[in-house]
Amino acid sequence: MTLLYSETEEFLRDSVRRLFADRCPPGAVAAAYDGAADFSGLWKSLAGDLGVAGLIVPESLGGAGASAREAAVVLEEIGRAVAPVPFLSSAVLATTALLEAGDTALLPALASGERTAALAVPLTSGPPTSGPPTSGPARHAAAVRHGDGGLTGRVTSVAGAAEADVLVVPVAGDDGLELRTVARDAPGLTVTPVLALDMTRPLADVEFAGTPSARVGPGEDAVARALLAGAALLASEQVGLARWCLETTLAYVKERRQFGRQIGSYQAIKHRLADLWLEVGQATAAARYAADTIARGDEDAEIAAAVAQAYCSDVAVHAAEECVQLHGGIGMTWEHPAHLYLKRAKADQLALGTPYHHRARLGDLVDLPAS
Amino acid sequence: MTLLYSETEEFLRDSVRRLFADRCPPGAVAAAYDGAADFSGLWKSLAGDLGVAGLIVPESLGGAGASAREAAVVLEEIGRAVAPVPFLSSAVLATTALLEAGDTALLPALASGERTAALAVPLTSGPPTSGPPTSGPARHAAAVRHGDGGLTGRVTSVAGAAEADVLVVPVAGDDGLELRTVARDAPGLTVTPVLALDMTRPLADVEFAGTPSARVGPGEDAVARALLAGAALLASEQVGLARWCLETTLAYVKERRQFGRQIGSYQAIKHRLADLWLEVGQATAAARYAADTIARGDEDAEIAAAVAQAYCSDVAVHAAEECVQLHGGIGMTWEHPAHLYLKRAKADQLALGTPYHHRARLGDLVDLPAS
Amino acid sequence: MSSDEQDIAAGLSARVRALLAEHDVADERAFLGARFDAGLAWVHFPEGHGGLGLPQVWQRQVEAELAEAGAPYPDPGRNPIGLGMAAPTIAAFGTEEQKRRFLRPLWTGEELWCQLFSEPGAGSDLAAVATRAVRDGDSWIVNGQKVWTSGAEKARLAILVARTDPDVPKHAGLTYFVCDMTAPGVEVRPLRQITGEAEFNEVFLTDVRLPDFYRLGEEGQGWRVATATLNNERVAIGGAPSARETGMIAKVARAWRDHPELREPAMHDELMRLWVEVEANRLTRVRLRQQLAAGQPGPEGSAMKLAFARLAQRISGFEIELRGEDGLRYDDWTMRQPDYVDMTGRGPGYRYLRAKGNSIEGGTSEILRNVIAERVLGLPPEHRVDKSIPWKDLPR
Amino acid sequence: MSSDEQDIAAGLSARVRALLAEHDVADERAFLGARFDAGLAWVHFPEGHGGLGLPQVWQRQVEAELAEAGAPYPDPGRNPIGLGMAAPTIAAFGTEEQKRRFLRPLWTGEELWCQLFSEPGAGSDLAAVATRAVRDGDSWIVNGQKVWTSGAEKARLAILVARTDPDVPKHAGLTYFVCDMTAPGVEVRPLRQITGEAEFNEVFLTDVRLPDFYRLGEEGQGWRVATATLNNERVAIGGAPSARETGMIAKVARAWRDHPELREPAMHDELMRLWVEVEANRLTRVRLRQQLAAGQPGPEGSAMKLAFARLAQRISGFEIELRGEDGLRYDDWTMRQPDYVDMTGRGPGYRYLRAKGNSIEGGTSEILRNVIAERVLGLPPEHRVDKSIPWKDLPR
Repeated sequence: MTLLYSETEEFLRDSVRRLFADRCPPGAVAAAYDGAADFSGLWKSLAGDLGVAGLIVPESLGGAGASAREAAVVLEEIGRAVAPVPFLSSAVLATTALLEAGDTALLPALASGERTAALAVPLTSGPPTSGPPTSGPARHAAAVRHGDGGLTGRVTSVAGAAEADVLVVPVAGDDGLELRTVARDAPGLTVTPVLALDMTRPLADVEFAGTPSARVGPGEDAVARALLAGAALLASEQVGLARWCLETTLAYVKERRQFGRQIGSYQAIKHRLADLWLEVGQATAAARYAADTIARGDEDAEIAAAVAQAYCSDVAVHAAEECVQLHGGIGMTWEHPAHLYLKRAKADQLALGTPYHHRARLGDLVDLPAS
Repeated sequence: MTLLYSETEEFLRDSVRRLFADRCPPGAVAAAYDGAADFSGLWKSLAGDLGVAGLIVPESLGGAGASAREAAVVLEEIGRAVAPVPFLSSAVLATTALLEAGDTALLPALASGERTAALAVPLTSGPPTSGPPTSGPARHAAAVRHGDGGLTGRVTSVAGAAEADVLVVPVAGDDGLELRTVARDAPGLTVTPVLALDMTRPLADVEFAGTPSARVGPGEDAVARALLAGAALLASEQVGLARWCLETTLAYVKERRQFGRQIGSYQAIKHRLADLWLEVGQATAAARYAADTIARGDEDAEIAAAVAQAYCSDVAVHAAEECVQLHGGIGMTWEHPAHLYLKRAKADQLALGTPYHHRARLGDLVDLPAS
Repeated sequence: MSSDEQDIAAGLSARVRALLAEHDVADERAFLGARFDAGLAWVHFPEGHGGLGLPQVWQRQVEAELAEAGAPYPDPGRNPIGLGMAAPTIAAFGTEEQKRRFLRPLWTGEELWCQLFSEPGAGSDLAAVATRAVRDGDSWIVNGQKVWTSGAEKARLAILVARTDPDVPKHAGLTYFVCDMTAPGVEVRPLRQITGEAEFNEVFLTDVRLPDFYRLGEEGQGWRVATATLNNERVAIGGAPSARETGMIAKVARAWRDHPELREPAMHDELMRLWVEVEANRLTRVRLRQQLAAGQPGPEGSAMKLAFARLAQRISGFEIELRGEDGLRYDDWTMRQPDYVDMTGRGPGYRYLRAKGNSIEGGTSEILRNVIAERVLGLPPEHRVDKSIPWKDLPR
Repeated sequence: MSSDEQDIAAGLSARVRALLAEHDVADERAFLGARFDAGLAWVHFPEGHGGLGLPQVWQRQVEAELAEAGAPYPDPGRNPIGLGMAAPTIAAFGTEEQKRRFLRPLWTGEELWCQLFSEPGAGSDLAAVATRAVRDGDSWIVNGQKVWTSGAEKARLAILVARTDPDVPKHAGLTYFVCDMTAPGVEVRPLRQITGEAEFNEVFLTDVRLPDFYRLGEEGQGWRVATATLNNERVAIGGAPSARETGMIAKVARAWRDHPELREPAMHDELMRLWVEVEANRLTRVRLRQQLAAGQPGPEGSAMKLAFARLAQRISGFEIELRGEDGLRYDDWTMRQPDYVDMTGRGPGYRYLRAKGNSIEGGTSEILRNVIAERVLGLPPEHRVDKSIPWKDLPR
């Protein structure tokens, strides 16, 4: 077990960072809020040219046969650039669910970046608790049913649904949850984009009204594994985001002068940034460990993911809030990118379970029940 | 309704402050920890000569006929001096319970300072919740029973029991809780002093084994009112304590130099003290309001007491912790009085309900139930 | 009340009655003009300029009697800079002619005002303004860039601080002006904020010519005048106590009550912590108001904005977490200039983002903590390198 | 492992085997002496002084092989100042003769050491020490007061910083000495702490005569030598990663598990917050250790003490609230000098009070934040007025 970055991981990081520097500078990202942006080309480059869409897919299915550790590095860079790409929704959530459910039909196309998928669950869904829970649901409650006439039901706030070619849908069947796929252009499917606090991870409400679908396999474990991997890896996005905020703020306070001094020479600012730096360092360790336990299939993965989410979510929000505050007025403007990070950090805090949810869940996992 | 201090209150404050300055400087208070101190003379002077023991007792019963507002001012000064006097236990808790239960026999002696009483409940007891509660007990659970052979049972961590001449005991009777008095030298009564974190409010475990007692009246409301008044007024002790810590720390950081500068010129210290000052100011308003609602018998008293305890408990601990930290090494020594305030503040945080307890209770009172 | 005071009270009532008898309360502008002429606009101002030279406490009686009669009053939300900042500054530092020119149309709302103080390089450090005003005969030529100007698009006039002497230390080289917002060379550009809206503007001043009549106070006295203006702002921000559970906390409490399905038990303690702090803060405002009424103004006033910002930010952040999917949504990203800013209005996302400005606008929380530490607690001031050397030699 | 490295490894193993073959592990002092003479005490020290001049990483192999054989080792808790601070300083700055005189009995534990650095007026600002050392022929006469000296009552020797020249700026006028704790004029007084115990002492030095042989480093070089000593302390405090849920959090977790009656639901979220932070901190230590092993030491090491202090204080404060009546009790207020300090031992009250020292001793949290901000984050240093003027002219 190592919490460091391998050379391969650093190499992967460099390519992703270069791509984002070229193709999605903050000004371009901000256009997402005015509905004027199309980032599908960026995603094609990332997914296809750099091959990151298939990172966690085995080579036998056309993937890179890498692991959650490498996916975590990509997410760090996504967080760093607040990049509007459906990596988490397609290459982590949907892909993990399909892998777990035994799919072989769709994964090669996802891995190659030809097609993009989304797991039809609300982005706020946290991983269900394994074992007898005292808090939080033990199972994912499916909002969609399968009948003779096709799928019916409604799932709100689905990340990446509007950009997806295929929806991967947890469906309540007679033998429990099953996983089905639905083509984006299937009849009876309505996908309505949502005006969101964070427009860099687009959300949509999805309605099924007699929609044809194809069965992949059993869904219970598939959804649980997907949400667990998603929560574990989202922590790395939060770390990347927090690190950008810290570095950008440090650079600014070294340069900005008020009262004839760099504002970074004021001790109150220095102490706050020292504390924040400590937090970001600890978040890095927690996120790396979460990714590593997923990669190794370690039995500690549930605890590691809960710790990482509970810790990193708040660190990212803290870093983004300090970034806005310490930039003063300029941090409140649309022109400065800080707001993109603030919105993403705040939305990430809710994504895949709030820190409150993860702490409650962790209480069950480590035998510290709430009551 | 006024949250200011009247001239009478300020006059009372001056007398109490002068007495403590003369008779219980910090060095003398510290002796309480080595079991070498007798503060009964101090209490006699305060209770009798200054007449504060009977502040909330009507003139018809030999008291001053003043109110909880004046008692709160005395408690501010007690907190300021971490004075080891049984004012809260005798002149507030026991006295309020006796008043509510209709006593006329004992109160004149308590009011004159001739005798001292203690309410036999653990110091950690919070006020019970009125109305249908979702958190916390609606009734005080009595640990003592009354039978043919006298009282039996055990009450732990009773404040002021060792210094009291009379114990005021909530007893489980056939018709619910009743209030009985027991002489300190009654047969079958064992009072065992406890080694406590805060030795300036001595605690003792009390055991009844066939102990004779006298009935005062019904106990349910008496105990509830006493705990409510106690919680409301303890907030003023916490304010006085916090204010001493703030003022002492301010004086120190203006004088102490490190690296050629007063440490109070370092911005991180300045900002922390500005925040603390704000907290102490808000605590003052909350504590004054709690005392005022008790004094006026206002129906808002339960909410006001919960707010004051939830807020002031943590402010006092914060102030005492900052006082130790900002004094550096000297604040860690026995010789400096800061530790007396830290211990009292921490014990006060638990006394009459923790802030967690009061917040939970407040949720019921303001229609914000926990679940 | 002394007999002198009884005389004043009676005299004021008579004036109010006369005003009401002679003027139609339905014609707002005309009525406000008449109220000004009757000396009832601001009784503590000089006679002839809307006042009677009385102590300010008498204003309350006038307001009460006029309100009872249903008379119109100037909406403070419509011309806040004019009424709150420009008027007292003009009254204190203006010449007779300036008072005559500016105060009446300001009062009636015919002329709206804005503020040209902050600059990109001069935020907390207002005395660092770089906008230059150079004398040219009987005029001044102004060049520079201002920012965070609310209402600039509607304002006829502005209060302006500019540098007139770069060769002296920075506080000594400033002069205070009234700026004509319709003058050639004044360009107003909306400044979009993180909420999507443009509450504020940038104002670019290019060779703007102002007559010397528009100078308020002496040349080089600008810092003193501006400080007086800002003290008026701080008093305004201190704010009045409100009822229990209002503002931001009311939104969260309502969500908790109306949506039992949102209640995560782990969030309850934090909810109650916030409720308690808001209530303690409210009681502090009540107490401050009582101190003020008793003639013992407490220094806590300067801390109320600090506390307000911290609470607004914590509560609005908590609300998003509580609301779950609703917290992830936003109502409108359209860029527009709002007529009215309600920081607790709109959705939770807006509240969260808008609250971020509370600790920046009108004095950052960092500056306020400095002010409390130094002026209230008497702690030693920050080391300053910029007070004694000429402005032009300061590193920037 | 390269072939050179294989040779070193084999050579060390042979030495260890020879040591074990020739000396009885049951006779602790004699064995430790023999281990020193064999160069196996600290392999990175020079030959003849307990070392072999090898890189420090080889020490681990020696420790492992000796531990396997059940050999005695010097208890670091018994002579922490000697082993952790005095020894590396003597190795770096001592003369041949000084190394010969001091290192062997230090290693075997025959001579225990203590530290005479802090003074009532020189805490965080160590360079402000006022204890004077005046040369008198071939000796020095020392006068002053030191504080926070643990183990002074048992120590034979001490490391001491004293002022030898008050006419130069404060960092330049210091000299580093070894102090003989048995010399006339050395008086040790126990210093009682808020826990009731006296872990530390005050040490009064009155006309204490030290031979010039006891001077470590040049006259006036004391600050440089002391800085090297303190860096060794900081490395020691950084600490190794431990297993999950150990130390202070284990106490609280156990109380929660063992006492369901104490579980106030409102406290659960805070309990888990603390658990999460402790675990994140533990993982950070694991990661730091891995970075160190990979030859990429991370700067987070300097922050671990800061994080440790904050967590220890928060957790121990929480534990008191959780324990209720047990939190109100204390185990023992008797003044005594403890043999061994276990900060998570004894009761919750002791833990709470003792933890308050964590953010003061060995560098306050305020100083550590300065260090991180300036040395790690590259933020501008604090304004210093004391670096350039003679020590005697500084305000005190």
